Amino acid sequence: MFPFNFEWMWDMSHIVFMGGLWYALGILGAGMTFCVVKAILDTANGKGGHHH
Amino acid sequence: MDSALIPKGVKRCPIWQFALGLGVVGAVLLWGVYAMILCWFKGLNQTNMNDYYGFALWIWADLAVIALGGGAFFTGLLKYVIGKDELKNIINYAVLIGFICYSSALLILAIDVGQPLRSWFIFWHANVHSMLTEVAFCLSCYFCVLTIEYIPLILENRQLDKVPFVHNLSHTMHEYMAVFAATGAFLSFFHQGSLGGVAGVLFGRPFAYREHLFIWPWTFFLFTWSAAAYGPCFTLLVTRITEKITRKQLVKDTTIQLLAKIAGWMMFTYIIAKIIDTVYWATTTAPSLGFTLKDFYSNNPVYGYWILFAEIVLCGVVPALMLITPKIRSNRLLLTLATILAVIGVSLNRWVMVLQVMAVPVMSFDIWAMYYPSWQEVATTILPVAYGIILIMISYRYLPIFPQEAELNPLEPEADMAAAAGTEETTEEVPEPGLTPAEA
Amino acid sequence: MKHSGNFGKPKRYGMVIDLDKCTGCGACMVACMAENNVPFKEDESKKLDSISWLQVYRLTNGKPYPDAEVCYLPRPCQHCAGKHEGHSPCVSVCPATATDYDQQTGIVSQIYTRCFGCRYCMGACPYHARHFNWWDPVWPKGMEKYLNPDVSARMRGIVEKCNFCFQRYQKATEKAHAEGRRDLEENEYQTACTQACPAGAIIFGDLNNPKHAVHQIAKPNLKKGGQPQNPKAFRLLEELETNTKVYYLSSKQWVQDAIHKPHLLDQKEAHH
Amino acid sequence: MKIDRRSFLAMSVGGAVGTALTPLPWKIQDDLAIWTQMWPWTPFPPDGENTYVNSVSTLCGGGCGITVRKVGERAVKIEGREDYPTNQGGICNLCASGLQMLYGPTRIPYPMKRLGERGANQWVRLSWEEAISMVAEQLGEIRQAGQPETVACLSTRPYGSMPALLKRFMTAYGSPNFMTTPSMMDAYDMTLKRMHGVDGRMGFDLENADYVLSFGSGLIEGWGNTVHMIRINSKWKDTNAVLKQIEPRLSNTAAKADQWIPILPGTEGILALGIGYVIIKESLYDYDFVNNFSAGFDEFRRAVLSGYSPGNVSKQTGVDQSTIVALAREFARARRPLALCGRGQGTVPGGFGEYVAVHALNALVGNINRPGGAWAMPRPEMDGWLEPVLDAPAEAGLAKPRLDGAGSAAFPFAGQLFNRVPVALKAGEPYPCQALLVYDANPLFSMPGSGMVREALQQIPFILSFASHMDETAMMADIILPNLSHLERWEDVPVTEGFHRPMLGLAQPVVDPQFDTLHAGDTLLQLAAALGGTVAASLPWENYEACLKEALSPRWAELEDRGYWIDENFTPDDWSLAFPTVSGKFDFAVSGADLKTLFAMTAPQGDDGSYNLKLIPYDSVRIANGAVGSPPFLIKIVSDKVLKGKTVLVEVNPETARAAGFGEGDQAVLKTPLGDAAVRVHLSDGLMPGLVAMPRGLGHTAYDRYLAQKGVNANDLIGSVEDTASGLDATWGILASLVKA
Repeated sequence: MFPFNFEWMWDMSHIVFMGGLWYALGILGAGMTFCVVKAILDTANGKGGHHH
Repeated sequence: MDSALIPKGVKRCPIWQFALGLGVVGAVLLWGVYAMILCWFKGLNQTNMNDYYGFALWIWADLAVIALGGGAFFTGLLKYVIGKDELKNIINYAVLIGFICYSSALLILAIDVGQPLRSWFIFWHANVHSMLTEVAFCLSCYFCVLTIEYIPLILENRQLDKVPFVHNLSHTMHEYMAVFAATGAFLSFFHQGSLGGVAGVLFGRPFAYREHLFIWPWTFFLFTWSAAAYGPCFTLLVTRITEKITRKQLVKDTTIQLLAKIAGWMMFTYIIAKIIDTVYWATTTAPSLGFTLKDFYSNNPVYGYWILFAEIVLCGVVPALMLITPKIRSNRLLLTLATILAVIGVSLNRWVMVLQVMAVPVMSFDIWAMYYPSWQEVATTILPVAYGIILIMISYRYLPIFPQEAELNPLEPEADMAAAAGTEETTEEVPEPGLTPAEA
Repeated sequence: MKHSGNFGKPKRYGMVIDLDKCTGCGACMVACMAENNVPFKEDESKKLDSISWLQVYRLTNGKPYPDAEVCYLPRPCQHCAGKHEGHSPCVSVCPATATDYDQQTGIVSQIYTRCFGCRYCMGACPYHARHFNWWDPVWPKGMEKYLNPDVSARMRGIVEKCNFCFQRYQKATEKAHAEGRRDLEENEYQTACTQACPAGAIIFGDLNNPKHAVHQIAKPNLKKGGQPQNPKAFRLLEELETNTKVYYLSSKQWVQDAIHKPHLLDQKEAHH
Repeated sequence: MKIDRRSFLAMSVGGAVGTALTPLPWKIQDDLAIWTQMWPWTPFPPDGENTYVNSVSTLCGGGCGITVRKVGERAVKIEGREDYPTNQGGICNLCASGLQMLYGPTRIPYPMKRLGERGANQWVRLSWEEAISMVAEQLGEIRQAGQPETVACLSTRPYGSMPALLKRFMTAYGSPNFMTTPSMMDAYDMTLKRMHGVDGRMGFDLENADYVLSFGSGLIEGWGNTVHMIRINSKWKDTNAVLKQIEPRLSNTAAKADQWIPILPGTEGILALGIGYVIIKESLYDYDFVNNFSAGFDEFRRAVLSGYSPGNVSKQTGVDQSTIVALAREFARARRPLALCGRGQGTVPGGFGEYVAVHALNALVGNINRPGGAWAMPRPEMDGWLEPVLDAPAEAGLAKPRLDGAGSAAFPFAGQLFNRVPVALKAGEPYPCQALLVYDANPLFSMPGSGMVREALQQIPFILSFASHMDETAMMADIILPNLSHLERWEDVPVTEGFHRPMLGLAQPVVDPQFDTLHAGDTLLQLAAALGGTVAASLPWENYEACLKEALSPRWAELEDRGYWIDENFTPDDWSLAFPTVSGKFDFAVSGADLKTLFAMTAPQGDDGSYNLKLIPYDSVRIANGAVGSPPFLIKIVSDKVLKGKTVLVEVNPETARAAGFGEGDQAVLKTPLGDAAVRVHLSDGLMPGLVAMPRGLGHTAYDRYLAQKGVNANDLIGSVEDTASGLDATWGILASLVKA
């Protein structure tokens, strides 16, 4: 999974396959972080809070 | 009692009725949980699997629910990426069904492996050449996507939505959902495919083996294609069942017809591909490996040519033709019949690609191995069904799953009053139209 | 696919099993179980959950009395090399790299502590050479004393299989190393079944080594995926291009037919 | 309240997220995985220094050389000794499972005395001193009462120092009743005595035979020395020697043979005579041998020609006339033809007439004492011992007739006939048996007519067992003085059954005694000492080892050094010297026997017309059926077409099964005059119609859960049938029927 695992080889299959995995995980992670941060900022700016 | 949690403008059954329903399904769930605990603590000797049937009922259930859950990624793809905006009216439910299917699949896998506590080795010590690794990676990533898609729906619960941060979070997530949905479609393409690849790469099993395109056997593409075709049928079928149970129309016919039409054409093209695949396999692939078609369908008590006919013609060609024919499609009863056939068809296909693969003898002096599941296997397979029903019950009751429900089922004034009276703290609340997922 | 150190030229250990000589006595199975700490349980008559790395099949010619004929066929793991060295049906599918094709010896081995029991390899193997530990292995009190320390006892929930007694290869190479030798003699590394067979029906050695009996008898054509050039020799499921390392000899035509043409045998009788 | 709930929720969510971000869950995950890799309930065999100890395995009758790998004090693997003359590295499945016997849960851990009913398997532990004095007291009383002959002793093997020591003990004690469990060697001994005039044992130079007619001998299934025989079979494949197997069932031997000749059970001797008929009629016999070195040929010729024409024989045996003629011609024209009998593993002797008929074929072609032929061999002797000392009570006891009638006027040529003991005890003739010593034998399980054996054992007031495992007979004992296991003890192991060289192996302790057990030889010496007098004087050795060394003194050094002794250069006597009969020649007339009666078939038991099938037992190489029960590994390799769950499958020809309404795997009740048993049917094209075949060695009531209560003991369903001509057990199947369960 990581280059320090002993199964790891710097060959095409690992690069493509693991690249795909980390790419997908990256998008999901970054996307969620972005959403959370934006929501925090929006809340701080007083958006969406009708009841408080 | 719980009316404060119930979405605005819709009617739900009394809480006792709801609780009773939960109790009945919950009992089934507990039975499944008991079987699951037996499997975990006593081991897989609780099943009727054996060295010939290393893959059995569970793996079939796994493949089947993932195919059926394919409605989520394909509807998402259609709506967010291709831009079929009409589907906003069913996307929530498609996501929920997908979420249930995928979480069930993961749970089944956790029971199925002999050493669940080591199951993370599939990530840690991944063999990138294995189709199963690809399945595991894409499956778990896509499950994250489904969770991301499901979260805003939860956050829209009337009470949660009052929290400004929650409100903002669900709002933002809706706004950028296309990014997640696109990633999900990409992941789904690969894991549906690699599930097909699981069987197709088995060059030691001529019944399963298929020629390759690049690194993928044909079953890779057939599985993705069939999930995209048959998955929406399951979404439609479950929607229909929900409508029957709640005795209300929940989604407008235009949405249903659109999805049914798309599914029909997907199925039609898929089944042509499947027929070509089958013919090529029967006439070229299998003979090159020393087998004739007869070897796969004779000398045993169950698997005959009937299964080919049932899968491809009866539950493939027939529902495809039904769905692409507007006249038939627009008849509610026939539409339901077509979706039922389709669901059987794809389940049968997954059965064949798991169970029959295990049953066919390969060495000339070997035997056809027959198998029937133990009660523990049946119970753990029903467990996700019970869990799914419960999740649908709760979600339907407390979350705005169907954007068109209120419009299609206007509340009678008294009922509306009664509903409103029960929740004085919500009376001043003004529903914000922008929050419904459909318009986000 | 790791390499077990740089020790001499790469080898392809394999077997030749003479079916004319095999009497079906089962000493090979017992020797294998004794060498490899294979467990046993109260009822072993359900052969599909009975762990036996080496299975002796009983083939019949399907003819009625008095023309019935019987041939025994011992089936260890076939140690497939696949289309290209290392592309065994099982090794290629294991998601957790828990089964391994050793490029130095051609032996397919199983890493018990790595396997998490998904059983994909079992589905992939057309020879049914792989067995799952459906139960925790239990030895009656006292019997655990005979367990071989060179082979770890397996735990429930994982797959195991024949590995040509790899521990013996390791011991032999260690000894050779210590003595400053680079190569093993043919008799230095033999599997437990080969050693035990009273009929001398199993021959084991390096298929790459022209001096070894297995090479001389099977005459593998290394350019054609190891196909035997001895007309009496054949391999199981040659058409699948599994490129196995276990060759069989039989002088009986019906045996050769029965192996090659599945649809010829309608009345199958598989004994384990 | 609301705030509280909210902050509680927030704290929970926050806490969960916070924990997930720490390494803790990952660490737990990792620890759990590591835990599964070393579960405390999975054994972890400790390593240690590797050593190898050579010995001889006595579990099966073969007496193969073994080398046992030890790790520290533990024996971990038994392998065949590559430099051992008989097995040359090979090993049989039973001996390879030997460590399961050594360490197994069925070992008898200490001396014990029966508590409660016989067979109830309830015991009290005794100290060795107590136990030996109790037995000595019992035996002393009987001797004191002047009835030493009423004590009998049963041992499995006839040869070696342990049987010799037991026999010596019995002699000194004053009993003529030392017996061994019956086997084909009894019949061959008798054949040798009556046709060659030799008091010795039969050997076969199988390696050099080029045409073998086997009358039902399971040559590769445990007949003779299992591993040696399988090696020879392989050699036959290399040299293109021919094997013709004559038996009703397609056994493994038949499957490996060049031709399987199915024959109606019980008519094998008739076929041999039919073959003899053709050889004589066509004058294909060896003129030199028959004319110059044999006597009684005319009588034999007359007997054969009078009733055994191929036509007649074909009718009786079910073998085609043409096959009979072809067999005769091939046999007579082969360079080194050899005819053999001893059914299956030879554990039931069979009728004497059959042995005579078959051995006469060897004589007809002159393949006696020649390469590739049948050889008269000397018996292994204990040459280092002095004669036992006898007092008056001993002399008186020894003068009494034997319980089994061997050596009496009725059976003058028989050495021992344990099969007759149950009948004799039932009749109370010639006298009751007051005590039985059982060494390394399990007659209650292994002898046909086990019901009768049980009755006989019930009649004996005192049974002493030396068993090291709790078998059926040991469970019937009053006192058990457990022997060391085969890997804990010294023992000389003469290689006998059919082997054509004088040979002796030496078993030596591989591991220290695992339990509080004692070498049966030492026990016997202590018993003798406790009895005192001439018994003690006849067994004067300090311990068994000393006694063994003395017995083998001329060969001891070689034995200790190599682990075996063999006379590689042994050649049998030349024809002119080979036959110490009255005529000095080979005796076709069998020392004046009435050949017509001798060759008559012994009818199977229970012929009352209500049975339409015949049950035949068969010996499987994968099931131990003698004194030792199958260890777990053996039961594990038994086919599921033989044993399924706890039910045995009987083989039935598909045609016969169909006629009786049975399909594959159907449940049925197998009925014989001796009892019923629940079985399943397995359709087999390898069995003559009209027969039901059942493996021997299943249906144990003793031993552990891996073996006990699985299948049926064929000996419960098949009675012992006495051969009137010899007293030998001629049992070969029984009438039976199969009915729906």
